[in-house]
Amino acid sequence: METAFLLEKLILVVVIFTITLVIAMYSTLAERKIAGFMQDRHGPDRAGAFGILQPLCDGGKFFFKEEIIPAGAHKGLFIMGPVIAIITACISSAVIPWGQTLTFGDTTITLQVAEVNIGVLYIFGVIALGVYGIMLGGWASNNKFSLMGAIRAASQSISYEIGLGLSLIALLMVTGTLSIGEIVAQQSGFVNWNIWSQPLGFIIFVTCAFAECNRVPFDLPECETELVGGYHTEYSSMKLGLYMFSEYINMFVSSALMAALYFGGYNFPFMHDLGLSANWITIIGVLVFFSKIFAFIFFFMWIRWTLPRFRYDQLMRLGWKKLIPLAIANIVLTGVIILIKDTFF
Amino acid sequence: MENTPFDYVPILIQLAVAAGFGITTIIGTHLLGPKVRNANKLTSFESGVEVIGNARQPFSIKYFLVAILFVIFDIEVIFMYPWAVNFREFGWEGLVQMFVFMGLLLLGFIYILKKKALDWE
Amino acid sequence: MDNLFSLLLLPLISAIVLVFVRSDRAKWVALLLSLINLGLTVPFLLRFDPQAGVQFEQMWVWIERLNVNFHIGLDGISLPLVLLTNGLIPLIIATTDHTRFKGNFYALVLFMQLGLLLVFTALDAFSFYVGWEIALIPIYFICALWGTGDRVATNLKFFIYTFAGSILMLIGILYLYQQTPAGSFEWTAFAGLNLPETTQHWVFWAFFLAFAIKIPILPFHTWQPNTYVQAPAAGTMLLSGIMLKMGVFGLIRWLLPIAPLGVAEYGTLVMTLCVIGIVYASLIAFRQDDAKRLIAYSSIAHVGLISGGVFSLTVDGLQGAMIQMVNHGISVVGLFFVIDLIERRTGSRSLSELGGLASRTPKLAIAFLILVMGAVGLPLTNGFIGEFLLLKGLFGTAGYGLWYAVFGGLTLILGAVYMLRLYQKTMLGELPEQWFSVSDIKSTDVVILGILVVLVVVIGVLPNYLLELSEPAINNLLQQISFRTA
Amino acid sequence: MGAIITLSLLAILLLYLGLFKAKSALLPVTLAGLALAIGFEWYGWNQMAAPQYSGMVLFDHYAIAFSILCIFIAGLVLSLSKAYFKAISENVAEYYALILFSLVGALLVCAYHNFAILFIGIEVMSVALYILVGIRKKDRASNEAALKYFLMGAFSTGFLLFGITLMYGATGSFDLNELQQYVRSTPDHQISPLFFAGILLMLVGLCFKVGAAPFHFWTPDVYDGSPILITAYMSTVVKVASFAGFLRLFSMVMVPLDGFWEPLLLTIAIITLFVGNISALVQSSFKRMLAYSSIAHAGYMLFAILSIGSLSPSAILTYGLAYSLASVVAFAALILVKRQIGTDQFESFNGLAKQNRFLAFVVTVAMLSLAGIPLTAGFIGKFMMFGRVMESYHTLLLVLAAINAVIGVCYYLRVVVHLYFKSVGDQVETSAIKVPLNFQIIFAISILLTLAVGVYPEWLINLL
Amino acid sequence: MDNFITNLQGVPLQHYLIFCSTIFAIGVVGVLTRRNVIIIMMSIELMLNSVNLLLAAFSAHHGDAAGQVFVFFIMALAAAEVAVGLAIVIMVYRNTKSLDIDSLTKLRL
Repeated sequence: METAFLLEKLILVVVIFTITLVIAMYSTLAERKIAGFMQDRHGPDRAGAFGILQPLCDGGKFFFKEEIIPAGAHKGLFIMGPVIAIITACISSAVIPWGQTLTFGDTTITLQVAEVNIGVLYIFGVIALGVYGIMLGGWASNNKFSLMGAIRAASQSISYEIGLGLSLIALLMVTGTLSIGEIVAQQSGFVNWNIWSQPLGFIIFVTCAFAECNRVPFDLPECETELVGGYHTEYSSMKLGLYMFSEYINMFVSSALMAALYFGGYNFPFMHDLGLSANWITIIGVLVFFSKIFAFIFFFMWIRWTLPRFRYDQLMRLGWKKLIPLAIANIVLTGVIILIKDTFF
Repeated sequence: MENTPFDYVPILIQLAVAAGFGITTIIGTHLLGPKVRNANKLTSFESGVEVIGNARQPFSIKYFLVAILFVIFDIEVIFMYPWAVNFREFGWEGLVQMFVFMGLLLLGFIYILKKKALDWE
Repeated sequence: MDNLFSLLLLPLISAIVLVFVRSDRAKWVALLLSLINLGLTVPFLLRFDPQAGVQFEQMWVWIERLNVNFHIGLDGISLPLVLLTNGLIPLIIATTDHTRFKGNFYALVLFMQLGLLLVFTALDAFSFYVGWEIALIPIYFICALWGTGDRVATNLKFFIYTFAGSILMLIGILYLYQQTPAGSFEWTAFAGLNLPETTQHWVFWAFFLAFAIKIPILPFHTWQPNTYVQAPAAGTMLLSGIMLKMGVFGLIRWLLPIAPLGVAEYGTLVMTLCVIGIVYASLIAFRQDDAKRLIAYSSIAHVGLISGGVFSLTVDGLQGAMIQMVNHGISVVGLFFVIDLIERRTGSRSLSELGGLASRTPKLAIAFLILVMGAVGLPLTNGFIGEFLLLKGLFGTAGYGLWYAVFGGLTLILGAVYMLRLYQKTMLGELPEQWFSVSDIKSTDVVILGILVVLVVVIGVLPNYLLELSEPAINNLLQQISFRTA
Repeated sequence: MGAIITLSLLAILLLYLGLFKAKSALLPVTLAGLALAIGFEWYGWNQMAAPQYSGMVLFDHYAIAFSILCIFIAGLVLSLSKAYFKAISENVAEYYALILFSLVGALLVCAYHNFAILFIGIEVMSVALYILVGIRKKDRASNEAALKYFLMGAFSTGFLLFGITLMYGATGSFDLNELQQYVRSTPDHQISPLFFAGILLMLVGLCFKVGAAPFHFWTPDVYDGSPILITAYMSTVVKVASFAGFLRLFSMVMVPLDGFWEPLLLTIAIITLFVGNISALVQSSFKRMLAYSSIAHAGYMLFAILSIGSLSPSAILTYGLAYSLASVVAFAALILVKRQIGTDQFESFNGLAKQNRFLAFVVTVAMLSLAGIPLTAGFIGKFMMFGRVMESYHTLLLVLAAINAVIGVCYYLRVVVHLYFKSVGDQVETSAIKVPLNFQIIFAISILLTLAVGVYPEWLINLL
Repeated sequence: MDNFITNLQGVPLQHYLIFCSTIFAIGVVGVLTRRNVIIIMMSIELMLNSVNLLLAAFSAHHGDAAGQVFVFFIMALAAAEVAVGLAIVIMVYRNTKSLDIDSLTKLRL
């Protein structure tokens, strides 16, 4: 039984991992395509139809480039940086429920890698680890730009982590559980989506998620106009690739989280009224979930070409002076409203 | 839902897969890529200018301050998690208690702001 | 007027008052206050009934949880010493130079008087210990602040010695406190303890060391000569006239009743020490050039004899010790005063430099002669009766009584030798040229010396009054001891 | 609890007063707050004492008495600080606030009934002090002291925590009552070895905190390097509170196991006495002498824990009060003298008696109290400690303690010698040292209280 | 595989005890032997975290939540302590340009 269970999980992990990688790869293409669309140009279109093979070419190029480790760098840490970045990016998706259960005869397959009851804490913990990859890489490079970028990245991500945590607390007050599976399960249908009860929390969460992913307008750690390449200035070949990958995976996971926590995850309107079998509902649910994720990824890219980058002091001011008080206000508001509802209605 | 250590094993699997991917690619590029090294290539990049001094210099104390504040606030946030999950059971009394806690936190926060610990000039 | 506490309170109030008297009149204020205190003592003396044991008792609870009481009272043993204290303090104050000492000096003297009186009247070990310690602080300051020479080191040694002794005593007191059935610091409770023999041995040493250092008995005397010499005259008088009686008093009041078996065990050793001390100090005194140091050593010899009398455990010995304590106080204060007067006039205490002063200072010479006679113990002076009783007591000691008496008797001879040498070297012989202009003592000094001389003679002629005061108490004590040792 | 809440809020209020530049209001507000806190404690005196807040704290007479003592001493220290803090840093409000935070920790330590509160109290007390010790940012001695204090403090916390954890492992509770139940109801040989290991580790941790040898080595450096007033605070309030906590643990829980820890504590006490006194004897700096003497006093205070009985609490209270008053006076005098002469060597006290009789007298009384001379509070404290030891017949310890008392007298008298018998050197102008009014008041209060307790200690001893 | 899982679920208390004690001991040795202030601080953290782990283990063993609550307290105060400690270390570094504990010799013992 246990062996079968583990085998099943292994398969699931590999599938999800592959999907994650593919999405990350094609996000790069999407980014350029969307950029082109926004700026009224084509974007990459040579490799395959509409540049569909472009990500594969990029990937291949990463593999065949010379890897350079600067003489002054700390070799071990220099290599460890990107590996840690990719690991933390990849494992955070373990607790996300991709869908409900699939039943084949006797076997029931849960489309979630790990059903732990502290999923939110797990996510929170893994996100906090993300800063190590960047910090190690930046410090090990022994380059002023890298160090600067790494410090900025670290300080930015920890600043916004507080806002992130506080916004999640309001969500937890609504849901009453730390398990993401349960949180999603509670949002069945359409009116139960958490976004309706936590609009402010969602805005805070999104903002913080942008910052955690170092996405524009919060891409100060690698802003090319100031810091060349930021923390990965000295990186080349696949090590650079891993950093890139981890960023896009982070974006993917953040989108998944937003969709799962606030937009009902695999739930879609009228899902139980269509008279479909459970397996079909699950399959449609997975598709719905991924479309929500793609929508958020698009949103990420859309923002990139809409908002200009913040200055560092603006970034810090936003994080500490706006988001944290706002998040606390959100907690207070949520608490009072819920209790009034519970007491009087 | 009772959790057992066993529920965490899949996470280990995922960890193993991710680590395997990272390490494999690194080794792969190491084997595949060309190796034409010279001293110039191995110096750190400073926009083509001569490298001056060590990169690992003391940097602004503000970053450090942010880190310390993070450590403290993050711990306070951790305190709120168990409360938030069970917040309905605690009811109004629990709410007031947590508000007192947050009030104190907020007082500290305002103090920090007033002290200009978070102002970047 | 039998409120014994008022006797203690007055010096305290006086001391506080005097701190704030900054002018030259401080001496007179102090003298007046101490005379009042002496006056207050008289009623006690008149109403005292020697047969009635402890009288004028007063007791307040001090620290209830620890069973500490403030318990004072007078009996035949303490009354003579209270008299001595209250009698000598005004005299000592009168001898001082009012231009040299300010209010704080007299405050210290009177504060010390408080400590001394507490020691002599205390019937509770805690009160006793407190008195014992607080007598030490003022004398330390008196000696160190107004002393001469290497006073800091000397007085430190003095302080440390006595403090170490008293800490040992504190341990002994605490031990006895634990032993008493109800946990009490009362003297009666301590005296009523029937400790096992080995315990008594330990207790004996704990107490004996404290007293021996204060007295001082031979191996513990090293602090004494320098302290005496370097202290100001008044300080020396306080130290030798009253303070060392604290030790002897402690022996009689506390050590004998508490650890009779210890006394029985080590009495011989102590007696031997005393006797050696007598001979040793006398011989050294004989070789001194400094008059003050000479008297300091003579003091060791005298108190050696007194302690010997105490440890003889005979009525005569103890009675002798009692009366000799008073006598020694009077004599030694007189002698130190004389030396001080000489020094004030000539600026020197050196026997080799002085001489022939009698021709210039006849009044001083007469007083000095009588005092020396008293100290030597000629018949019809106070010293005679004391030394006679002490030697008789020594002679009567069980065991080596004869030897003690023989060697103790050497005091008389040796004492006569060095005292007369002192007198001769200062007053007689040729007057060196530089002392031609020396004047005789003034009328106030005459009065003081007069009182002392009168006392020397009166006690010498009529010692019975004093002896009767303490006799019943001593008898009682000895009975107790013999009962307990039997 | 009222007092603890008052003080916490007071500290925050002070921070904000500092923000809004109301510096002149700091001291009055602080003192008013302290008075209010004492009022709360006072009010609690006649209340029924039962463990409160889920058994976390217990405000019995023991806790209240020590709390009042701590607040009172802190008030004395703070009253001295008016000009002093301004001279060393611009963040005056933070000083007050940090000292008050530390005081809150001290009160928690006095009143804990659960290891959680003990731990929190100790930490709150210490963390605030780490900052205070290093408050002179440019001064290397201050830096060093802060670092050492921090490292040693955190290190000892580790031991304390491991001890707590092991005891928890053995009993399944942090509550003193339950631990007591466990120790009493379990036969000796069945008590878990974890528990004994826990006692051992807690003993180490607590000895670190109170500065008992051989865990004392941080004390002199830290006391020496800190600003004088902080040293005064550390050596009084912190020490008293730590001992209150120490005693509460041992008297409530450990008594039946005294066969196990008594020999250890006995050894620690003896080593502490000798190390403290002998080192104090050879110091040339007054401040360092006080530091070592504080180690020695810790040794004396251990006596009360060594022979726990019904009198132990009042013994520690009395000793703590006496020692604190004398220390405050000594450090305050050092501040004045150092301001004038510029060094904290013994020599700076030279001839003080001629310049300022009052100051010299005050210091003398303080020294006599520290030395344990009758009619001062120090004597009563020492007497009670000696009495405690005698009650359990550690006669050898008592004899050693007597030797130490004598050594102690040597170095305390040395101060007196410098005050009265040494003449002022040529290098210093002989202008009289001025004693500001607040110093005068504090001196007067401390000395009067020292003498009052010395003459009539009944009320103090009957408190507990 | 089954064996592995039962083992994972049923780790005896002694193992936690030995494990945590070892970590604690490593921490203590680290504090006593290392010269770099930062490493000493890390050793101290090691000590505290071994305590946390052990508390959690005991808490599970006794079925009593108090142990875990205590862990929270320890974490919070350890954070405060580290914050202050690091500030002190930086202050010292600015003045001495060294993190070696042996270079702190202004105050002699």
